[in-house]
Amino acid sequence: MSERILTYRQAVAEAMAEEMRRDSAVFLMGEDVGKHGGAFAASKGLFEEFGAERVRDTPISESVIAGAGLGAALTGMRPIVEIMYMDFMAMAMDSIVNQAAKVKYMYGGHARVPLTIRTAFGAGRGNAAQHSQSLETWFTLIPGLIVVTPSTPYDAKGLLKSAIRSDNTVIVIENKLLYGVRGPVPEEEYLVPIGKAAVRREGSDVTLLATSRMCNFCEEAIQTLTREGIDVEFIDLRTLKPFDVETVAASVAKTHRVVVVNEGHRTGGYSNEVAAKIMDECFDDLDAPVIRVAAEDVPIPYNATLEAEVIPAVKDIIAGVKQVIDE
Amino acid sequence: MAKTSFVTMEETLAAIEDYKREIMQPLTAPEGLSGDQILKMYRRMALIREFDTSVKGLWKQNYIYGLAHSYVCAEAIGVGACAALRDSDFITSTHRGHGHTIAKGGDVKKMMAELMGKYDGYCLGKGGSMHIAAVDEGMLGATGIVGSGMPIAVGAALSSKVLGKDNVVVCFHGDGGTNQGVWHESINLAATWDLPVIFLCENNQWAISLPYKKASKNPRVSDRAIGYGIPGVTVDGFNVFAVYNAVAKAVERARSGNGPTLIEAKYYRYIGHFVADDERYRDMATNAPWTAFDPVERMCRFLVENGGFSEEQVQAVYESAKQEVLDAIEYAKTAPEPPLSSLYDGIYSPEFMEILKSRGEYVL
Amino acid sequence: MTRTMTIKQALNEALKEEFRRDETVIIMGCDVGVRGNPFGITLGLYDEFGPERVRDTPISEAAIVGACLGAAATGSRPIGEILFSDWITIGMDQLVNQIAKIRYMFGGKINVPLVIRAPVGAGGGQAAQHSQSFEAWFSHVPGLQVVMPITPYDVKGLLKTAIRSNDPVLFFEHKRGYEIRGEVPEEDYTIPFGEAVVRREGADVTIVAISIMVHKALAAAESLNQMGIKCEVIDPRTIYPFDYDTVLQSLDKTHRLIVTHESNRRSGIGAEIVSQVVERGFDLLDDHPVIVAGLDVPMPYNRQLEAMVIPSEEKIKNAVLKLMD
Amino acid sequence: MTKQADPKLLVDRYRLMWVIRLHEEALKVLFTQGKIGGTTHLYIGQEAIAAGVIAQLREDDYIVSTHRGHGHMLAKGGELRPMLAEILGKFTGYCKGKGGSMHIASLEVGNLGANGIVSGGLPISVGSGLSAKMRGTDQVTVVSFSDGATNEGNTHEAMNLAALWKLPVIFLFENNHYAVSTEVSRSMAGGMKNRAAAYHIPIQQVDGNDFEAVHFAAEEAIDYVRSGSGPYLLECETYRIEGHYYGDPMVYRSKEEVDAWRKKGPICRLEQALVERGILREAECREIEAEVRKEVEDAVAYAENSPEPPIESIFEDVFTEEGA
Repeated sequence: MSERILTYRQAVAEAMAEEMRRDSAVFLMGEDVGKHGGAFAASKGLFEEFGAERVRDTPISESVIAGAGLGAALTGMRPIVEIMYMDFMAMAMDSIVNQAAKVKYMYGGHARVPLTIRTAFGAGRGNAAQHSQSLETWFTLIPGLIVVTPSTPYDAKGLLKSAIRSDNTVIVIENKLLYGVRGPVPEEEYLVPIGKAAVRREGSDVTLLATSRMCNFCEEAIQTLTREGIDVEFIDLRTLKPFDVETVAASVAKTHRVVVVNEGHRTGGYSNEVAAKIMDECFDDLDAPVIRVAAEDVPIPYNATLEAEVIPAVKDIIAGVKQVIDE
Repeated sequence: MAKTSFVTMEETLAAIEDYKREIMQPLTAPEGLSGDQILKMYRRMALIREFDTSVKGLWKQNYIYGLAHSYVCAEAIGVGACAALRDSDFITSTHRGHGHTIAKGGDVKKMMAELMGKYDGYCLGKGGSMHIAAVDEGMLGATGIVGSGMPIAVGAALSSKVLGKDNVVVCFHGDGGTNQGVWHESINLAATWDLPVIFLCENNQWAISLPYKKASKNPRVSDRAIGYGIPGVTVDGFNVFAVYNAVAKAVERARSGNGPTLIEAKYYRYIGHFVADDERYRDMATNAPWTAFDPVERMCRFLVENGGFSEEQVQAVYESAKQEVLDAIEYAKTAPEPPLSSLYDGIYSPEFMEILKSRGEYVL
Repeated sequence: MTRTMTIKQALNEALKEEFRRDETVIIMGCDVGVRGNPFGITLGLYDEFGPERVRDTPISEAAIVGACLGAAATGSRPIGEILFSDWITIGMDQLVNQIAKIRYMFGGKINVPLVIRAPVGAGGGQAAQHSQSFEAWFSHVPGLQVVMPITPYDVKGLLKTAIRSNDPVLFFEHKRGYEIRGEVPEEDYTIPFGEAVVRREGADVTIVAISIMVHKALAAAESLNQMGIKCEVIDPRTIYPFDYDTVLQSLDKTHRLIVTHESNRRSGIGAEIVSQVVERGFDLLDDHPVIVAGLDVPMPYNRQLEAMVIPSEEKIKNAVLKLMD
Repeated sequence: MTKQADPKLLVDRYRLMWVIRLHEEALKVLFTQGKIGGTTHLYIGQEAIAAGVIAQLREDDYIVSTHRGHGHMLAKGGELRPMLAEILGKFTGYCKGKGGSMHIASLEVGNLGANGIVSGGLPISVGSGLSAKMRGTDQVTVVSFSDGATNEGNTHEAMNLAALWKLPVIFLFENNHYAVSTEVSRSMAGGMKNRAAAYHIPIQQVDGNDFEAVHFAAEEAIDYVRSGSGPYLLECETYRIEGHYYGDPMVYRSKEEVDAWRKKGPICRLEQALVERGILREAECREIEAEVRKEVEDAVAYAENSPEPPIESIFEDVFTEEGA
């Protein structure tokens, strides 16, 4: 299998281009996705190849962008809509939560919503409180939505392709700071299945679970921990909903200790759901409480030092692992 | 009578004078509609009237659950609009959607079964009155969130354009919806993109307890159209042919790629907002003068006086509609409840549900 | 002196008293004026305080929520009403991106004394778009306070605290709870946020119940009592801030935890409570904590299906029996 | 002969326009040096609007600003030092380093805040207008928005409500032609004049690069609104000379287009009028420019030398003391 090195944003663009070539029902719309190539250049080249009809610039109307995605999906299209920042999804919550997530069930299954909603999240760029949030837990609460958070170019491509082909509403959460990250991506066609976590490193002392950019932080933490003789099993969750309980439970049965790392705020955040699920499924295997490493419960501050303090850092992950080992 | 009413009897009478002078049009059969077609329109109006009249009683007897909003006195709008559409065209609806479904050719049995929460209903008992969808008939669904159907209609029209089909979409919405952000966002987008959608505002002058003059400084919804560079027109919402003509014109424009139209069908909700509305927010006596414009009765009079039909013929049509509703009620009453095993059906696609189930999710 | 009244009446009384006490208190929302709100919560306000302070709005949730913010930032104490909490989604940007953050972003220089009231909950055949409870969402948004009381005494005292608070409060009232009756003193009183109440004492199992589930938990506890199982029922009353100390004290005695709420389980508030309790008191627990919550489906319209989705007294009972096994 | 403004006022506002311009120019340098976090949106080319409308407000009037809000703040009486300190994320900044470029606010000067959400400010202005009305003051709120925001639901909802309730709000539509990359004709159907008419809000459309035109239009708008007649729409046509944010590659428009507008810039136009009318000599103009440049340099130095926020401040201001 031949591989190239692509950036995360190139992988995203390639996934969309391939699916648009494959299926004429696939199209992209969002703010500045056309000639501009997307706010994070993740749709670069699509406008040139597919033209203005299939790569549609919208006015700034989040609510109608998501809602129109639903309408198009209900009537034979396979839209990809982009909400520029995850924070802006607040403007489209009704369309996503009250409409897109529910129509299928409300209509007794007589509808198909092959809708992909792409958005960019995360702190670390000094974008302050209204452009840095990690709101994934909102969407994992809502029955009817699937939520994926790829952390590598390989997964960004493979999961997005699966999302586009899915007949469900899939929220694809990309990380702003990962767009420039490089990694191997095969030339050949492939898909990454939704709902399957990836065991990135096998180990016996502790299970480390993480999402999106936090995976990169974990890799760093593991280097230090390994030097100190702690053998970490590291799992990239990749899909937040549905949660891959099988992979996680198998790991917990081996290590008996869990640390979960997520960039969302600690209170009410996705890390709680993971912890609760593990306690529910694997309580007897646990030798210690599940430790959550998450963002502090404050709006993301603008100042770089404060911002770094709010979101989980490598040192926090190391401390979390040591804490669970000491318990 | 309400202690404080936003609308006095004097104002009501003045509003009726305004309506008569500026909006009301006599019923005149449009060219190109055959007698059969006109009779079919009347039958659908009768079906809606009988269906929604029966709902209140069934709700009181506990056969119908949750909220239900009646389309009584709006029959001319749904029927007039849908008569100008092809079967392959789409409509989106509101919380007041029974009439839209029937007007678009929906099956009253499946509708009544849905209202009774039965497995044979349009939504297998999961949607109910506020969420009826008849996708096969081109009815993309009622919705419980005011204004939220607007962007869905825009998306459906976009689909039609992108797929190179010539379907048009009629987006029914109420006057309440016109002040939602999505209303504005949706019309702007449709106009910018010249989408084949007709925004049909059923202005019944009341958003639950709020009269439209208290919801918007300019009482004329159609005035807003020009702000989006599209045609806007206000028509007599008690007049099935006036609605038909306006929609037919808008459909022609939409189908030929010239973009959306905003139509305001002005009528008056002289019934309660929903089945259990005590209407304590208004002086109920002010409802009475408006009943003189009852659209079903007006149509009936037209058929006998100008339509070339005998009173007996017209009566027979009405009776057959009534019987169809009675049959639907009996059918729905005896229809089966959804099996408990259906609880999780339809959240995700079946193949995905299999995966979820294999992980221990959604197992009863 | 105490009287007996319904939750609906207690809310109405709290509003009237705060309106009389402080002229800057205003209310706006769909149908709050002449109509007195569909549930009758604001009955009489329009007549007593007039159209300036009791404002009917068009259906514009984003504008209602946002206008509350602007008014609060400039010296008023607005109460915004959203007819069904499901519609908060339309004002979500205003609530989450503006209201919750504005004080912090602007370096603590703006007071945001506002209350958004909204009925939550299922149980009336209102199906998927009128039955939701989003307390978990808002517990996740730093800057907001979330209150969910379920007795007349508590709704009155907590609503008054909410109105007097200088921070934004989401005040969630359960639609099925409006007719619940209870004692309310004549005298003026307020209830601080973040203080749970032990509704029933017991040594075997701790049940933390949210909103309407308090009453179901109490009924379950009563029936279990006859089987010799003693449940301790805790009503946290406020979701954020949450009183973990009371729960941990109870676990010190019972060593078993059940959390019950009506909204669906996945990523629900129960997950938050359970993980916090385990982190704080892992060693207190003899068995894994159990969440009895709504099933993970959009609320179905059908009565039987709906009843299955909503957690019942029976489900709580079964969960207790299973834990005791 | 067209109406002319008082020479003293013209000089004062000419100076203010330089303050705004050079503040933004300084940001370009700081941004290039990597000292500014996130993105920063420059007001260059739109100075006549802030100077013509906002500078005319009373101290107790309100403004509700946007992500492109530095000019609004400076025109409302904001000071260079805390502005720049905030943009550099310092503790001495207007928001103690927690807000940054997109969230600058100060109640003391009557700025209810810049906003990172397009149209996010419009509903807020309805609330502050309502508040002023209810408290019986004659304070005016000016809410700025650009062509991008015209299509948000918030804008529609806010205008409808302000008109309905006759609120003292001036909707200041700074039509700078671009919503990030999308030219206004591709995002806005119809036009503001007809929309305003539908809401029953009076509107005046002026050349936003002509300071005097803006100034006199604003005078009318403020009088109208302050007298309790309800909201007013002021549309100022201008052009966003810089990219959406500093560093934007601007592939969506041509250099010729930008250059043509640059020649119609508001500062050079006012300068020309000042010189033609003999109010200032060319050399005096340069003196003013140099003076302002020095002020800005001083403020930059102040900001750079200001302390970072202490770590302990991280939990401060989430709630009031009694709140948490």
